[in-house]
Amino acid sequence: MPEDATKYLSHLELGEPDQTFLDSNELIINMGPQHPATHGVLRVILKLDGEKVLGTECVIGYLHRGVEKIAEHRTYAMFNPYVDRMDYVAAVSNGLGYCEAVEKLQNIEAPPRANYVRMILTELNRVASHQLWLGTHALDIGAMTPLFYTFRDREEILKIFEKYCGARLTTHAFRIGGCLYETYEGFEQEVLKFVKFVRPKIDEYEDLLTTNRIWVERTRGVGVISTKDCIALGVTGPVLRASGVKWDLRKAQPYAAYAEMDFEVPTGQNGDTYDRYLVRLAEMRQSLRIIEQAVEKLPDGPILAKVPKVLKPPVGEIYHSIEAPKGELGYFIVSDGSTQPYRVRVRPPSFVNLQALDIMVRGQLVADVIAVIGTLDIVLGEVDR
Amino acid sequence: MPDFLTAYLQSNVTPGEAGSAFWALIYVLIVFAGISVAVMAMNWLERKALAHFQIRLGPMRVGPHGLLQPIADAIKLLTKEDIVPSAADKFVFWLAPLIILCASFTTYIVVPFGRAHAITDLNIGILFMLGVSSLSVLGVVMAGWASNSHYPLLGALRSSAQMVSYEIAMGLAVVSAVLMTSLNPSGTGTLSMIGIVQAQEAQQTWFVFKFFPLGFIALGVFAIAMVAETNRAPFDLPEAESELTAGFHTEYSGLRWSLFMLGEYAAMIAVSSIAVTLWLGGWLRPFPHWLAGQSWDLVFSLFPGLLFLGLAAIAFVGVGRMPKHPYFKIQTAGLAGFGAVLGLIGVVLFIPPVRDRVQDIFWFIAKVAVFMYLYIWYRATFPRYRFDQLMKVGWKVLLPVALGVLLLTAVAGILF
Amino acid sequence: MQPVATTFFFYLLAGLAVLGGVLVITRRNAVHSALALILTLLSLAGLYLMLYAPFVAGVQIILYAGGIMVLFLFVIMLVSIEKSQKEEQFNKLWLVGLLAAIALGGLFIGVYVKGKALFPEAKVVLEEGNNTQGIADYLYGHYLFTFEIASLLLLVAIIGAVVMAKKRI
Amino acid sequence: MEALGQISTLHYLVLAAALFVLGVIGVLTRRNVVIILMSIELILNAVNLNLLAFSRLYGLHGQVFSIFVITDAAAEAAVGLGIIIAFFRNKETVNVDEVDLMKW
Amino acid sequence: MQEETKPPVPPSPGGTSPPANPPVVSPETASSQAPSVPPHRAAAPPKPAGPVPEPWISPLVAKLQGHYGSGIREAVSYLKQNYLVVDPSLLPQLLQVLRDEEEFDYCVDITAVHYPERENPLEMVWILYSFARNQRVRVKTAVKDGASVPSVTSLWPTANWLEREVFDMFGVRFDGHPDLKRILLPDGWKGHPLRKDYSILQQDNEWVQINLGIESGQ
Repeated sequence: MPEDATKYLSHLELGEPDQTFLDSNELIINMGPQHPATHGVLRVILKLDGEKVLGTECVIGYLHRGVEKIAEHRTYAMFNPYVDRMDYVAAVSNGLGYCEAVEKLQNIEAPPRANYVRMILTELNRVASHQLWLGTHALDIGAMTPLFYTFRDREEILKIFEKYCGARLTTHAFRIGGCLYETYEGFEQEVLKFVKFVRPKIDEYEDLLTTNRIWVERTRGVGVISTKDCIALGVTGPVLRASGVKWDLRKAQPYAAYAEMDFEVPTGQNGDTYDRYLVRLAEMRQSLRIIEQAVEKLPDGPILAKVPKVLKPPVGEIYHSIEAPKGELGYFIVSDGSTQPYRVRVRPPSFVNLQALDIMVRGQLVADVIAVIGTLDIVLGEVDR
Repeated sequence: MPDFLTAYLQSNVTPGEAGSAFWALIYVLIVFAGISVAVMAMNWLERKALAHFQIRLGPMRVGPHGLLQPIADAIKLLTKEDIVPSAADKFVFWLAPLIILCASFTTYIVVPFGRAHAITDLNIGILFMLGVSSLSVLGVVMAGWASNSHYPLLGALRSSAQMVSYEIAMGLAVVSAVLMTSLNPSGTGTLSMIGIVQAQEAQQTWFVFKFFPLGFIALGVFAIAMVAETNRAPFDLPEAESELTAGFHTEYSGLRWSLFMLGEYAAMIAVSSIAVTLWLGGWLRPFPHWLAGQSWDLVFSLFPGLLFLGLAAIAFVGVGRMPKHPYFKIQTAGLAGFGAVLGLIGVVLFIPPVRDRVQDIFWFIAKVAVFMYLYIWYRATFPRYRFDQLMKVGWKVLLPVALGVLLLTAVAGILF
Repeated sequence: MQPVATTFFFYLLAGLAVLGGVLVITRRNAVHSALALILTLLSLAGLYLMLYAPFVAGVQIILYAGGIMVLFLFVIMLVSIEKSQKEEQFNKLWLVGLLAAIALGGLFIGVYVKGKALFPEAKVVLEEGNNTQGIADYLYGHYLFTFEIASLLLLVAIIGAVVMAKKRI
Repeated sequence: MEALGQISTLHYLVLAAALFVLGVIGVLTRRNVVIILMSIELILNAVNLNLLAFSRLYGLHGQVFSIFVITDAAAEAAVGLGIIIAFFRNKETVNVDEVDLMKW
Repeated sequence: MQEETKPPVPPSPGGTSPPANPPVVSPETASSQAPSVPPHRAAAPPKPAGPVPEPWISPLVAKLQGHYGSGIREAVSYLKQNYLVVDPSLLPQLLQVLRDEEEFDYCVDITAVHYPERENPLEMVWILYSFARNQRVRVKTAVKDGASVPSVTSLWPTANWLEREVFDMFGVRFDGHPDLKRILLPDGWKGHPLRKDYSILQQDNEWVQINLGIESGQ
């Protein structure tokens, strides 16, 4: 590996920029942080040969809020809402990972009903996250219409969230030890109704894009990343699965009640943008399957375990990770036995996946950079924390 | 004066041919005003249609169903601060939108809205149209260069490369249609726009159906190339907002920007007019030979009036469905007034002399409107091509296809 | 169609053409020069129309104004003009060049005026309506060989331009 | 306007001569290669104007020839601009006075 | 590191901290709490006996211990999660062995924890995962302040940004890193915010004043 390790190095030797565009071997173009296609405040420095990308360097940190530092000054419960602000389009997943990590550390077990409710909400959120991804990704590639379709359907999910916990985006739906709120009247029916509603809608997105020649041309063979590169770069989530690795933490190391669910892990073969698109669409369908099963099996019982008023986990450390919509979202929590975590480290999937941008766009064209940033499905709130 | 009018009404040639400078001037004014209004209407329609494609409502606030939105936009754009970047080349920056505007409006000199409804009939009409519309490339390049900024410059380079490459396929497709005009006993074709339509009349078929599928393929090539030529989706890379912000007019704002928009939409209508003239029989009504005869003529000549009455009916249905709250009183009255005006126009269009005079224009505009709708439809459906793919489509697909069609048309013309 | 106000339009277009020509050779900024050249070309196209040559006028607009000049503008944008603007614009022999050129112009005009008698009295009737067909007849009949040579020339030019503009020669 | 009289062939020829001379001045005195090329275009256009003016007297041959001239101008512009790009790439200038090497 | 005999487990609040203390601790006290070295007996007493760290016994550990001897300080399993505490001198080789021979081919995360009171205050943590075994392992080592750690970018390219973040937040230098510079904070920033001696309210005022033109960011 060391001999080809250099191919992963993304720092650019920035030469004197050529003003004339003529011998454009070293044309340096700055994209972002204020750019409509960088999904927030990502800044990418592109080194171009004409329109061909020779290398990129990401400049991140514009949204850095020091979440990990804040965690050291909040109690375990007080820190819970902060994690919602990292990946704000999949806030429920963030909360799930954090709550489960602290529960493990504290040696509490969430009651089964809580696990099922958690699962339902998390999968709903996965669908919402993928829908938002699809809309913005298609918009980046120039298809305007899917954005409105996906946002229409995502709205229904947000309505369920709002009804459940009062918030739409940064939900803070879960508490350490379970969920704070019992489900509202008609929750199950509403969720099932949503599943029935959204299934044909996913076909609708497919109608617009999957066989659309321009979409296929824009995405097939673009931003290819091999399985080997994926693993070397620690890329997880749909990106890894589209490269052919059938690895999903929900299957590999089941948490919540995923072990009792029957679902498949969709994979792709080529590791290109088109496969990632198909994988995410298939994941949305699988999520709907999980939701249906979970609603069906939703057990009765308490929804919140007996949790001490003051959480003081024993001295020790834990690494717990879940399959967030973007990939492996891990929490490494060190407890010193006090009420506040000694150290909370978040292993953000977007941050790690973003590293793969360079290798995915080398040799491709500028327009592909935008497609690849879109297909990586990054959320800058999580990249910068 | 009445003599003047009646003389005009009885003439059956364009004012340019008649050598009547006065009527030519009137026509110029009418056409330019009409195009400006059409651009505004197109703007409104595009926003509404696109919105409905995308399950939105579109403009709803200014006037009933946003009918006055283009006017509000125009006022906004006119009163906006006119920003010129300090490092820009002021003169060129000022000139570029004017060139694009002039290039797209000048083409209308030869567009035949009817046998007598064109400003003039140049015998190099189609050549003139292609030539003048290709001048807008200059405006694009100048705008990009004068802004003295990277994104506009890259956008301008892309855009001009695109326009120049698609012009070739477009020209070849046009030539194959022009070739069809020579299929008459005398063996000479014509480049005149009116002559082309008359050739279709004489050959009793629209060129789109001539030597099927050759004419159809040629129209297809032209229809694709014209979308690229006008920088519209899915070929709108110069304006790919996710890549180059707004392309060559990134630095423009206010009035100048609106001139670009005006020019773009006018060019869209102009190239659609070329397509309609060359392949879809221009001002000829549908089925001129299949459904021939006095009575069918009468039926088809009723269409314009019926259309306007239909629109008026829709407006009145809208009035009926308006909320009854006093807040909407003005809106309701406005919509009713609009409906009344539409109905009045419809009634006027039933008067026989007007009816006969106007139906050419009506059919022409109806056909152009189909292409306009296609533009909107493309925009709602397609993602954007990448630059190399766009060049590939232009050079490796459209150009060989156009050449092949041209060859086959020539062969077919000799054989049949 | 009889041209109207020929005199007025001739002087207008001729003035614009000469103005454009003067600007071409005096502007410091090459883009402005190119724009001035476009002005000249368009006014010449107008003059061609007045000379009953509508087809040539159309070709002038499409090829010259829409094609060649776009190529020029492209190249001017590619080569950095900031540097060349600061340099001295005229070479050291500008006075000699100017004198030589003016002498040449005087010669021309002298020849034209003297040789006016050689111009035929009667003008050929050029029918505007048949202009394109007439040109086509000559082009594909009388001048067919020349036409083929021209296409060969264009092919050579394409190859030459590609070879020249390639990165490594 | 009347004083200037009817426009005759001579008028066109004088105009063509003027444009020709302007072009020659440009070629002889400017240092920027691009502008020299443009001056050549100016000369070619003067020739075209001459051809068309005479074609009014002698028939369509002049017009046909002017088309050939335009073809030639296109070829010349393509090759010339190609040379300019190659030149600029190597010398970083468009100044014709600096083309003083037989080889680079 | 040589005379350190006690396992470098996470610190406990020490015997002084009564368990029923009010939970809200001001930031200052939290960061200045003395994490003394007593081992893990301090797990909250009133709780039912929670899981305790147990020795991690597995062929892997046996093999590594056989190979590196006392370089493997400890192999612990806590909450069903395994970690190795190793001597910093073993580092690149051990990780390479784990990757190449034991199939821990996915480097999940690299991070650090700062214990200012310890002799070797910066504890580095590598979290590895094996797709083949479906198993995670943490490799930990403690280094001195200002010491540098071998970079693993040549083993796992993903370490590039992760190490830059650790450098940014803790000031740990990585030998052999191709482009070690700040990643989340701006380049000219002074201080490493996730160290315990960096107050939560602290910021690089000078940088803020120069670059943002405001008096203070708070």
